Amino acid sequence: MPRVIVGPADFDPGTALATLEADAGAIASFIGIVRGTADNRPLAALTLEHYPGMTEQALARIADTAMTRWRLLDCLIIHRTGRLEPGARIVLAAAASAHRGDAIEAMTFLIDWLKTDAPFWKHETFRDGTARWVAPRETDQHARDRWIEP
Amino acid sequence: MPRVIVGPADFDPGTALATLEADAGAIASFIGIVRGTADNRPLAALTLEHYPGMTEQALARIADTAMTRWRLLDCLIIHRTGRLEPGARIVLAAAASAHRGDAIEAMTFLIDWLKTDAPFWKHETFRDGTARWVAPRETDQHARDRWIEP
Amino acid sequence: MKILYFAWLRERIGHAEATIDPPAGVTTIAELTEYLASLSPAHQRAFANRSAIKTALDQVFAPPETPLGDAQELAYFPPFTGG
Amino acid sequence: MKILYFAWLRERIGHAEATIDPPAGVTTIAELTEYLASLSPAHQRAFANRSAIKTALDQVFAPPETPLGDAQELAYFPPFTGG
Repeated sequence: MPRVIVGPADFDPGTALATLEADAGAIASFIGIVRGTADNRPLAALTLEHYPGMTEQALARIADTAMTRWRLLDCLIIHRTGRLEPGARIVLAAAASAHRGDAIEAMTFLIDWLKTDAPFWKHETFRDGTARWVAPRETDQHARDRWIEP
Repeated sequence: MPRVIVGPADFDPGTALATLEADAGAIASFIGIVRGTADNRPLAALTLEHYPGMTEQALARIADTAMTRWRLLDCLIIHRTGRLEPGARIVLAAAASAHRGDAIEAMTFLIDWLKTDAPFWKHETFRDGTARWVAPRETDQHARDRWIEP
Repeated sequence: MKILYFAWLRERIGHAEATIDPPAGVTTIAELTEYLASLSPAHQRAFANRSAIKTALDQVFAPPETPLGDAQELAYFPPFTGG
Repeated sequence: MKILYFAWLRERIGHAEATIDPPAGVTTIAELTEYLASLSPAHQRAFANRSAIKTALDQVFAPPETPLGDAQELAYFPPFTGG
Protein backbone atom coordinates (compact mmCIF):
# COMPACT_ATOMS: atom_id res chain seq x y z
CA MET A 1 0.00 0.00 0.00
CA PRO A 2 1.58 3.28 -1.09
CA ARG A 3 1.57 5.92 1.63
CA VAL A 4 1.58 9.69 1.48
CA ILE A 5 2.28 12.06 4.39
CA VAL A 6 1.94 15.86 4.04
CA GLY A 7 2.44 18.35 6.85
CA PRO A 8 4.80 20.55 8.85
CA ALA A 9 6.29 17.74 10.99
CA ASP A 10 9.87 16.62 10.46
CA PHE A 11 10.49 12.93 9.77
CA ASP A 12 13.25 10.48 10.61
CA PRO A 13 14.55 8.87 7.41
CA GLY A 14 15.63 5.68 9.20
CA THR A 15 12.21 5.18 10.77
CA ALA A 16 10.46 6.03 7.52
CA LEU A 17 12.57 3.60 5.46
CA ALA A 18 12.19 0.85 8.07
CA THR A 19 8.46 0.76 7.29
CA LEU A 20 9.39 -0.32 3.74
CA GLU A 21 11.93 -3.02 4.50
CA ALA A 22 9.88 -6.17 4.98
CA ASP A 23 11.07 -8.72 2.41
CA ALA A 24 11.73 -6.01 -0.13
CA GLY A 25 15.24 -6.84 -1.22
CA ALA A 26 15.76 -3.35 -2.65
CA ILE A 27 14.81 0.05 -1.27
CA ALA A 28 15.68 3.21 -3.17
CA SER A 29 15.11 6.60 -1.60
CA PHE A 30 15.58 10.28 -2.23
CA ILE A 31 15.77 12.95 0.46
CA GLY A 32 15.55 16.65 -0.36
CA ILE A 33 17.14 19.12 2.04
CA VAL A 34 16.95 22.93 2.26
CA ARG A 35 20.25 24.27 0.98
CA GLY A 36 22.08 27.19 2.61
CA THR A 37 22.08 29.30 -0.52
CA ALA A 38 20.06 29.95 -3.66
CA ASP A 39 21.88 31.49 -6.63
CA ASN A 40 24.83 31.93 -4.26
CA ARG A 41 22.84 34.13 -1.88
CA PRO A 42 22.52 33.03 1.77
CA LEU A 43 19.05 31.73 2.48
CA ALA A 44 17.19 32.36 5.75
CA ALA A 45 14.29 30.01 5.06
CA LEU A 46 12.28 28.17 2.48
CA THR A 47 8.51 28.22 2.96
CA LEU A 48 6.38 25.52 1.35
CA GLU A 49 2.83 26.56 0.57
CA HIS A 50 0.44 23.85 -0.56
CA TYR A 51 -3.20 23.17 -1.44
CA PRO A 52 -4.59 21.02 1.38
CA GLY A 53 -6.75 18.22 0.07
CA MET A 54 -5.54 18.43 -3.51
CA THR A 55 -1.93 17.84 -2.39
CA GLU A 56 -2.68 14.48 -0.77
CA GLN A 57 -4.75 13.41 -3.78
CA ALA A 58 -2.03 14.43 -6.24
CA LEU A 59 0.71 12.59 -4.30
CA ALA A 60 -1.49 9.49 -3.91
CA ARG A 61 -2.10 9.51 -7.67
CA ILE A 62 1.66 9.73 -8.35
CA ALA A 63 2.34 6.89 -5.89
CA ASP A 64 -0.42 4.75 -7.43
CA THR A 65 1.03 5.35 -10.89
CA ALA A 66 4.42 4.13 -9.68
CA MET A 67 2.85 1.00 -8.15
CA THR A 68 1.21 0.25 -11.50
CA ARG A 69 4.21 0.92 -13.73
CA TRP A 70 6.93 -0.86 -11.74
CA ARG A 71 7.09 -4.13 -9.81
CA LEU A 72 6.89 -2.54 -6.37
CA LEU A 73 6.03 -3.91 -2.97
CA ASP A 74 5.49 -0.47 -1.47
CA CYS A 75 6.23 3.19 -1.87
CA LEU A 76 6.25 6.21 0.40
CA ILE A 77 6.15 9.97 -0.08
CA ILE A 78 6.64 12.40 2.80
CA HIS A 79 6.49 16.12 1.97
CA ARG A 80 6.80 18.86 4.55
CA THR A 81 4.98 22.19 4.46
CA GLY A 82 5.53 25.57 6.11
CA ARG A 83 8.73 27.36 7.05
CA LEU A 84 11.93 25.30 6.81
CA GLU A 85 15.45 26.52 7.57
CA PRO A 86 18.66 25.48 5.79
CA GLY A 87 19.59 21.89 6.62
CA ALA A 88 15.96 20.88 7.22
CA ARG A 89 14.54 17.90 5.36
CA ILE A 90 11.84 18.81 2.83
CA VAL A 91 10.85 15.60 1.13
CA LEU A 92 11.40 11.86 1.10
CA ALA A 93 10.41 9.61 -1.79
CA ALA A 94 11.09 5.88 -1.53
CA ALA A 95 10.21 2.70 -3.38
CA ALA A 96 10.64 -0.93 -2.33
CA SER A 97 10.92 -3.81 -4.76
CA ALA A 98 12.42 -7.26 -5.15
CA HIS A 99 14.32 -5.76 -8.10
CA ARG A 100 16.82 -2.95 -7.69
CA GLY A 101 16.17 -1.47 -11.15
CA ASP A 102 12.46 -1.15 -10.42
CA ALA A 103 13.08 0.41 -6.99
CA ILE A 104 15.49 3.01 -8.38
CA GLU A 105 13.40 3.91 -11.45
CA ALA A 106 10.20 4.21 -9.45
CA MET A 107 11.89 6.41 -6.83
CA THR A 108 13.24 8.65 -9.59
CA PHE A 109 9.76 8.87 -11.13
CA LEU A 110 8.22 9.76 -7.74
CA ILE A 111 10.60 12.66 -7.12
CA ASP A 112 10.45 13.90 -10.74
CA TRP A 113 6.65 13.92 -10.76
CA LEU A 114 6.04 15.34 -7.33
CA LYS A 115 8.14 18.38 -8.28
CA THR A 116 5.84 19.24 -11.18
CA ASP A 117 2.51 17.54 -10.45
CA ALA A 118 1.77 18.17 -6.77
CA PRO A 119 0.44 21.56 -5.62
CA PHE A 120 3.40 22.93 -3.67
CA TRP A 121 4.94 26.37 -4.07
CA LYS A 122 8.35 27.30 -2.70
CA HIS A 123 9.03 30.77 -1.31
CA GLU A 124 12.61 31.81 -0.52
CA THR A 125 13.49 34.31 2.20
CA PHE A 126 17.09 35.50 1.99
CA ARG A 127 19.31 36.58 4.86
CA ASP A 128 19.46 40.08 3.35
CA GLY A 129 15.70 40.40 3.94
CA THR A 130 14.59 39.98 0.32
CA ALA A 131 12.21 37.23 -0.71
CA ARG A 132 10.88 35.62 -3.88
CA TRP A 133 8.73 32.81 -5.19
CA VAL A 134 10.78 30.05 -6.76
CA ALA A 135 10.25 29.95 -10.53
CA PRO A 136 9.43 26.59 -12.15
CA ARG A 137 12.46 25.16 -13.94
CA GLU A 138 12.38 23.83 -17.47
CA THR A 139 14.79 21.04 -16.47
CA ASP A 140 12.22 19.81 -13.94
CA GLN A 141 9.58 19.71 -16.67
CA HIS A 142 11.93 17.72 -18.92
CA ALA A 143 12.76 15.31 -16.06
CA ARG A 144 9.03 14.81 -15.61
CA ASP A 145 8.23 14.38 -19.29
CA ARG A 146 10.76 11.62 -19.89
CA TRP A 147 8.43 9.32 -17.92
CA ILE A 148 5.44 9.90 -20.22
CA GLU A 149 4.51 6.66 -21.89
CA PRO A 150 4.18 6.79 -25.67
CA MET B 1 35.26 12.67 1.39
CA PRO B 2 33.77 9.37 0.25
CA ARG B 3 33.55 6.77 3.00
CA VAL B 4 33.54 3.00 2.89
CA ILE B 5 32.61 0.66 5.75
CA VAL B 6 32.97 -3.14 5.49
CA GLY B 7 32.23 -5.59 8.28
CA PRO B 8 29.71 -7.76 10.09
CA ALA B 9 28.05 -4.94 12.06
CA ASP B 10 24.52 -3.83 11.22
CA PHE B 11 23.96 -0.15 10.41
CA ASP B 12 21.15 2.31 11.00
CA PRO B 13 20.12 3.87 7.67
CA GLY B 14 18.90 7.08 9.33
CA THR B 15 22.18 7.63 11.18
CA ALA B 16 24.19 6.73 8.10
CA LEU B 17 22.26 9.12 5.84
CA ALA B 18 22.42 11.91 8.43
CA THR B 19 26.20 11.98 7.98
CA LEU B 20 25.58 13.03 4.36
CA GLU B 21 23.00 15.72 4.87
CA ALA B 22 25.01 18.89 5.48
CA ASP B 23 24.03 21.40 2.79
CA ALA B 24 23.58 18.66 0.22
CA GLY B 25 20.18 19.46 -1.18
CA ALA B 26 19.78 15.98 -2.60
CA ILE B 27 20.60 12.59 -1.09
CA ALA B 28 19.90 9.41 -3.03
CA SER B 29 20.34 6.05 -1.38
CA PHE B 30 19.92 2.36 -2.00
CA ILE B 31 19.51 -0.29 0.70
CA GLY B 32 19.78 -3.99 -0.05
CA ILE B 33 18.01 -6.45 2.24
CA VAL B 34 18.18 -10.25 2.53
CA ARG B 35 15.01 -11.64 0.99
CA GLY B 36 13.05 -14.53 2.48
CA THR B 37 13.31 -16.69 -0.61
CA ALA B 38 15.59 -17.38 -3.55
CA ASP B 39 14.04 -18.95 -6.66
CA ASN B 40 10.89 -19.36 -4.55
CA ARG B 41 12.67 -21.54 -1.97
CA PRO B 42 12.67 -20.40 1.69
CA LEU B 43 16.07 -19.07 2.68
CA ALA B 44 17.64 -19.66 6.11
CA ALA B 45 20.59 -17.32 5.64
CA LEU B 46 22.81 -15.49 3.21
CA THR B 47 26.52 -15.52 4.02
CA LEU B 48 28.77 -12.85 2.56
CA GLU B 49 32.38 -13.89 2.11
CA HIS B 50 34.86 -11.19 1.13
CA TYR B 51 38.56 -10.50 0.58
CA PRO B 52 39.68 -8.31 3.48
CA GLY B 53 41.96 -5.53 2.33
CA MET B 54 41.07 -5.79 -1.34
CA THR B 55 37.38 -5.18 -0.55
CA GLU B 56 37.99 -1.81 1.08
CA GLN B 57 40.31 -0.77 -1.75
CA ALA B 58 37.81 -1.82 -4.42
CA LEU B 59 34.93 0.03 -2.76
CA ALA B 60 37.07 3.14 -2.22
CA ARG B 61 37.99 3.08 -5.91
CA ILE B 62 34.31 2.84 -6.90
CA ALA B 63 33.42 5.71 -4.56
CA ASP B 64 36.30 7.84 -5.88
CA THR B 65 35.15 7.18 -9.45
CA ALA B 66 31.67 8.41 -8.54
CA MET B 67 33.11 11.57 -6.92
CA THR B 68 35.02 12.28 -10.14
CA ARG B 69 32.22 11.58 -12.60
CA TRP B 70 29.35 13.38 -10.88
CA ARG B 71 29.02 16.68 -9.01
CA LEU B 72 28.92 15.13 -5.54
CA LEU B 73 29.50 16.54 -2.09
CA ASP B 74 29.91 13.12 -0.51
CA CYS B 75 29.21 9.45 -0.91
CA LEU B 76 28.99 6.47 1.38
CA ILE B 77 29.13 2.70 0.94
CA ILE B 78 28.40 0.29 3.81
CA HIS B 79 28.62 -3.43 3.03
CA ARG B 80 28.09 -6.14 5.62
CA THR B 81 29.91 -9.47 5.74
CA GLY B 82 29.22 -12.83 7.38
CA ARG B 83 25.95 -14.61 8.05
CA LEU B 84 22.77 -12.57 7.52
CA GLU B 85 19.22 -13.77 7.99
CA PRO B 86 16.15 -12.77 5.93
CA GLY B 87 15.17 -9.18 6.62
CA ALA B 88 18.73 -8.14 7.52
CA ARG B 89 20.30 -5.16 5.75
CA ILE B 90 23.22 -6.12 3.47
CA VAL B 91 24.34 -2.92 1.83
CA LEU B 92 23.81 0.82 1.70
CA ALA B 93 25.04 3.03 -1.13
CA ALA B 94 24.35 6.75 -0.97
CA ALA B 95 25.38 9.93 -2.77
CA ALA B 96 24.86 13.57 -1.80
CA SER B 97 24.78 16.43 -4.29
CA ALA B 98 23.34 19.86 -4.85
CA HIS B 99 21.69 18.33 -7.94
CA ARG B 100 19.17 15.51 -7.71
CA GLY B 101 20.09 14.00 -11.08
CA ASP B 102 23.73 13.67 -10.02
CA ALA B 103 22.83 12.16 -6.64
CA ILE B 104 20.53 9.55 -8.22
CA GLU B 105 22.87 8.60 -11.07
CA ALA B 106 25.90 8.33 -8.80
CA MET B 107 23.99 6.16 -6.31
CA THR B 108 22.88 3.88 -9.16
CA PHE B 109 26.46 3.67 -10.39
CA LEU B 110 27.71 2.80 -6.87
CA ILE B 111 25.30 -0.09 -6.42
CA ASP B 112 25.77 -1.36 -9.99
CA TRP B 113 29.54 -1.40 -9.69
CA LEU B 114 29.87 -2.77 -6.20
CA LYS B 115 27.86 -5.82 -7.31
CA THR B 116 30.40 -6.73 -9.98
CA ASP B 117 33.65 -4.99 -8.98
CA ALA B 118 34.08 -5.58 -5.25
CA PRO B 119 35.30 -8.96 -3.93
CA PHE B 120 32.18 -10.30 -2.24
CA TRP B 121 30.70 -13.75 -2.70
CA LYS B 122 27.18 -14.68 -1.63
CA HIS B 123 26.38 -18.12 -0.27
CA GLU B 124 22.75 -19.15 0.23
CA THR B 125 21.63 -21.64 2.90
CA PHE B 126 18.06 -22.84 2.39
CA ARG B 127 15.61 -23.87 5.08
CA ASP B 128 15.61 -27.41 3.64
CA GLY B 129 19.30 -27.71 4.53
CA THR B 130 20.72 -27.32 1.02
CA ALA B 131 23.17 -24.58 0.15
CA ARG B 132 24.76 -23.00 -2.91
CA TRP B 133 27.02 -20.21 -4.06
CA VAL B 134 25.10 -17.48 -5.85
CA ALA B 135 25.96 -17.43 -9.55
CA PRO B 136 26.91 -14.10 -11.15
CA ARG B 137 24.05 -12.68 -13.21
CA GLU B 138 24.41 -11.39 -16.72
CA THR B 139 21.94 -8.59 -15.97
CA ASP B 140 24.29 -7.33 -13.25
CA GLN B 141 27.14 -7.26 -15.74
CA HIS B 142 24.99 -5.30 -18.21
CA ALA B 143 23.92 -2.86 -15.47
CA ARG B 144 27.60 -2.33 -14.70
CA ASP B 145 28.71 -1.96 -18.31
CA ARG B 146 26.22 0.79 -19.17
CA TRP B 147 28.38 3.13 -17.04
CA ILE B 148 31.56 2.52 -19.06
CA GLU B 149 32.61 5.76 -20.71
CA PRO B 150 33.26 5.57 -24.45
CA MET C 1 -18.58 29.21 -5.31
CA LYS C 2 -15.31 29.14 -3.38
CA ILE C 3 -12.31 30.76 -5.12
CA LEU C 4 -8.80 29.95 -3.86
CA TYR C 5 -5.58 31.79 -4.68
CA PHE C 6 -2.09 30.38 -4.04
CA ALA C 7 1.51 31.65 -3.94
CA TRP C 8 2.09 34.99 -5.71
CA LEU C 9 -1.53 35.11 -6.91
CA ARG C 10 -2.63 35.10 -3.27
CA GLU C 11 -0.07 37.80 -2.46
CA ARG C 12 -1.03 40.06 -5.37
CA ILE C 13 -4.76 39.73 -4.81
CA GLY C 14 -4.37 40.19 -1.06
CA HIS C 15 -6.44 37.27 0.16
CA ALA C 16 -6.37 33.47 -0.07
CA GLU C 17 -10.06 32.80 -0.44
CA ALA C 18 -13.25 34.41 -1.67
CA THR C 19 -16.83 33.28 -2.13
CA ILE C 20 -18.52 34.57 -5.25
CA ASP C 21 -21.67 33.97 -7.27
CA PRO C 22 -20.68 33.81 -10.94
CA PRO C 23 -22.74 36.49 -12.77
CA ALA C 24 -25.20 35.43 -15.45
CA GLY C 25 -23.49 34.36 -18.67
CA VAL C 26 -20.35 33.14 -16.92
CA THR C 27 -20.24 29.38 -17.58
CA THR C 28 -16.54 28.47 -18.03
CA ILE C 29 -13.33 28.93 -16.06
CA ALA C 30 -12.06 31.41 -18.69
CA GLU C 31 -15.22 33.52 -18.36
CA LEU C 32 -14.98 33.50 -14.58
CA THR C 33 -11.31 34.54 -14.81
CA GLU C 34 -12.33 37.52 -16.98
CA TYR C 35 -14.90 38.49 -14.39
CA LEU C 36 -12.47 38.14 -11.45
CA ALA C 37 -9.80 40.16 -13.28
CA SER C 38 -12.30 43.02 -13.54
CA LEU C 39 -12.96 43.19 -9.80
CA SER C 40 -10.09 45.50 -8.79
CA PRO C 41 -6.72 46.83 -10.00
CA ALA C 42 -5.06 44.20 -7.74
CA HIS C 43 -7.04 41.43 -9.43
CA GLN C 44 -6.21 42.86 -12.84
CA ARG C 45 -2.46 42.87 -12.06
CA ALA C 46 -2.60 39.37 -10.56
CA PHE C 47 -4.28 37.98 -13.68
CA ALA C 48 -2.18 39.99 -16.17
CA ASN C 49 -0.18 37.01 -17.43
CA ARG C 50 -2.87 34.35 -17.88
CA SER C 51 -0.48 31.83 -19.43
CA ALA C 52 1.45 31.64 -16.12
CA ILE C 53 -1.70 30.74 -14.19
CA LYS C 54 -3.13 27.24 -13.78
CA THR C 55 -6.56 26.27 -12.49
CA ALA C 56 -8.11 23.34 -10.66
CA LEU C 57 -11.87 22.77 -10.45
CA ASP C 58 -12.86 20.84 -7.33
CA GLN C 59 -9.16 19.96 -6.89
CA VAL C 60 -8.73 18.54 -10.38
CA PHE C 61 -6.58 20.32 -12.98
CA ALA C 62 -8.87 21.96 -15.53
CA PRO C 63 -8.10 24.07 -18.61
CA PRO C 64 -9.77 27.51 -19.17
CA GLU C 65 -12.51 26.17 -21.45
CA THR C 66 -13.83 23.82 -18.74
CA PRO C 67 -17.50 24.48 -17.83
CA LEU C 68 -18.00 25.43 -14.18
CA GLY C 69 -21.00 23.11 -13.89
CA ASP C 70 -21.85 22.41 -10.25
CA ALA C 71 -18.28 22.75 -9.01
CA GLN C 72 -17.85 24.02 -5.44
CA GLU C 73 -14.24 25.18 -5.60
CA LEU C 74 -12.02 26.86 -8.20
CA ALA C 75 -8.32 27.37 -7.45
CA TYR C 76 -5.86 29.70 -9.22
CA PHE C 77 -2.13 29.13 -8.89
CA PRO C 78 1.25 29.37 -10.62
CA PRO C 79 3.03 26.18 -11.81
CA PHE C 80 4.06 23.88 -8.95
CA THR C 81 7.57 24.07 -7.48
CA GLY C 82 7.59 21.40 -4.77
CA GLY C 83 10.01 18.61 -4.02
CA MET D 1 54.26 -16.59 -1.82
CA LYS D 2 50.80 -16.49 -0.18
CA ILE D 3 47.97 -18.12 -2.16
CA LEU D 4 44.35 -17.30 -1.23
CA TYR D 5 41.21 -19.15 -2.30
CA PHE D 6 37.70 -17.75 -2.01
CA ALA D 7 34.11 -19.04 -2.21
CA TRP D 8 33.68 -22.40 -3.98
CA LEU D 9 37.39 -22.53 -4.85
CA ARG D 10 38.18 -22.47 -1.13
CA GLU D 11 35.56 -25.16 -0.51
CA ARG D 12 36.78 -27.46 -3.29
CA ILE D 13 40.45 -27.12 -2.39
CA GLY D 14 39.72 -27.54 1.30
CA HIS D 15 41.66 -24.58 2.68
CA ALA D 16 41.60 -20.79 2.37
CA GLU D 17 45.29 -20.09 2.32
CA ALA D 18 48.61 -21.71 1.43
CA THR D 19 52.21 -20.58 1.26
CA ILE D 20 54.19 -21.91 -1.68
CA ASP D 21 57.52 -21.35 -3.41
CA PRO D 22 56.86 -21.23 -7.15
CA PRO D 23 59.07 -23.91 -8.76
CA ALA D 24 61.75 -22.91 -11.25
CA GLY D 25 60.32 -21.92 -14.64
CA VAL D 26 57.03 -20.64 -13.15
CA THR D 27 56.98 -16.90 -13.86
CA THR D 28 53.34 -16.00 -14.66
CA ILE D 29 49.95 -16.44 -13.00
CA ALA D 30 48.95 -18.97 -15.70
CA GLU D 31 52.06 -21.06 -15.05
CA LEU D 32 51.48 -21.01 -11.29
CA THR D 33 47.84 -22.05 -11.85
CA GLU D 34 49.08 -25.08 -13.88
CA TYR D 35 51.40 -25.98 -11.04
CA LEU D 36 48.69 -25.59 -8.35
CA ALA D 37 46.20 -27.64 -10.38
CA SER D 38 48.73 -30.51 -10.37
CA LEU D 39 49.07 -30.63 -6.57
CA SER D 40 46.10 -32.92 -5.81
CA PRO D 41 42.86 -34.28 -7.29
CA ALA D 42 41.01 -31.63 -5.24
CA HIS D 43 43.13 -28.86 -6.78
CA GLN D 44 42.61 -30.34 -10.22
CA ARG D 45 38.81 -30.36 -9.78
CA ALA D 46 38.82 -26.84 -8.32
CA PHE D 47 40.77 -25.48 -11.30
CA ALA D 48 38.89 -27.53 -13.92
CA ASN D 49 37.02 -24.58 -15.42
CA ARG D 50 39.71 -21.91 -15.66
CA SER D 51 37.47 -19.43 -17.46
CA ALA D 52 35.24 -19.20 -14.34
CA ILE D 53 38.21 -18.26 -12.14
CA LYS D 54 39.59 -14.74 -11.67
CA THR D 55 42.89 -13.75 -10.08
CA ALA D 56 44.28 -10.79 -8.16
CA LEU D 57 47.99 -10.22 -7.62
CA ASP D 58 48.71 -8.25 -4.46
CA GLN D 59 44.99 -7.36 -4.35
CA VAL D 60 44.85 -5.99 -7.91
CA PHE D 61 42.94 -7.80 -10.66
CA ALA D 62 45.46 -9.48 -12.96
CA PRO D 63 44.96 -11.65 -16.08
CA PRO D 64 46.68 -15.08 -16.43
CA GLU D 65 49.61 -13.77 -18.48
CA THR D 66 50.69 -11.37 -15.70
CA PRO D 67 54.27 -12.02 -14.45
CA LEU D 68 54.43 -12.90 -10.75
CA GLY D 69 57.41 -10.57 -10.23
CA ASP D 70 57.94 -9.83 -6.54
CA ALA D 71 54.25 -10.17 -5.62
CA GLN D 72 53.52 -11.39 -2.09
CA GLU D 73 49.93 -12.54 -2.56
CA LEU D 74 47.96 -14.27 -5.30
CA ALA D 75 44.20 -14.78 -4.88
CA TYR D 76 41.92 -17.13 -6.84
CA PHE D 77 38.15 -16.55 -6.85
CA PRO D 78 34.94 -16.84 -8.88
CA PRO D 79 33.27 -13.66 -10.25
CA PHE D 80 32.00 -11.35 -7.53
CA THR D 81 28.38 -11.50 -6.38
CA GLY D 82 28.09 -8.79 -3.71
CA GLY D 83 25.64 -6.00 -3.21
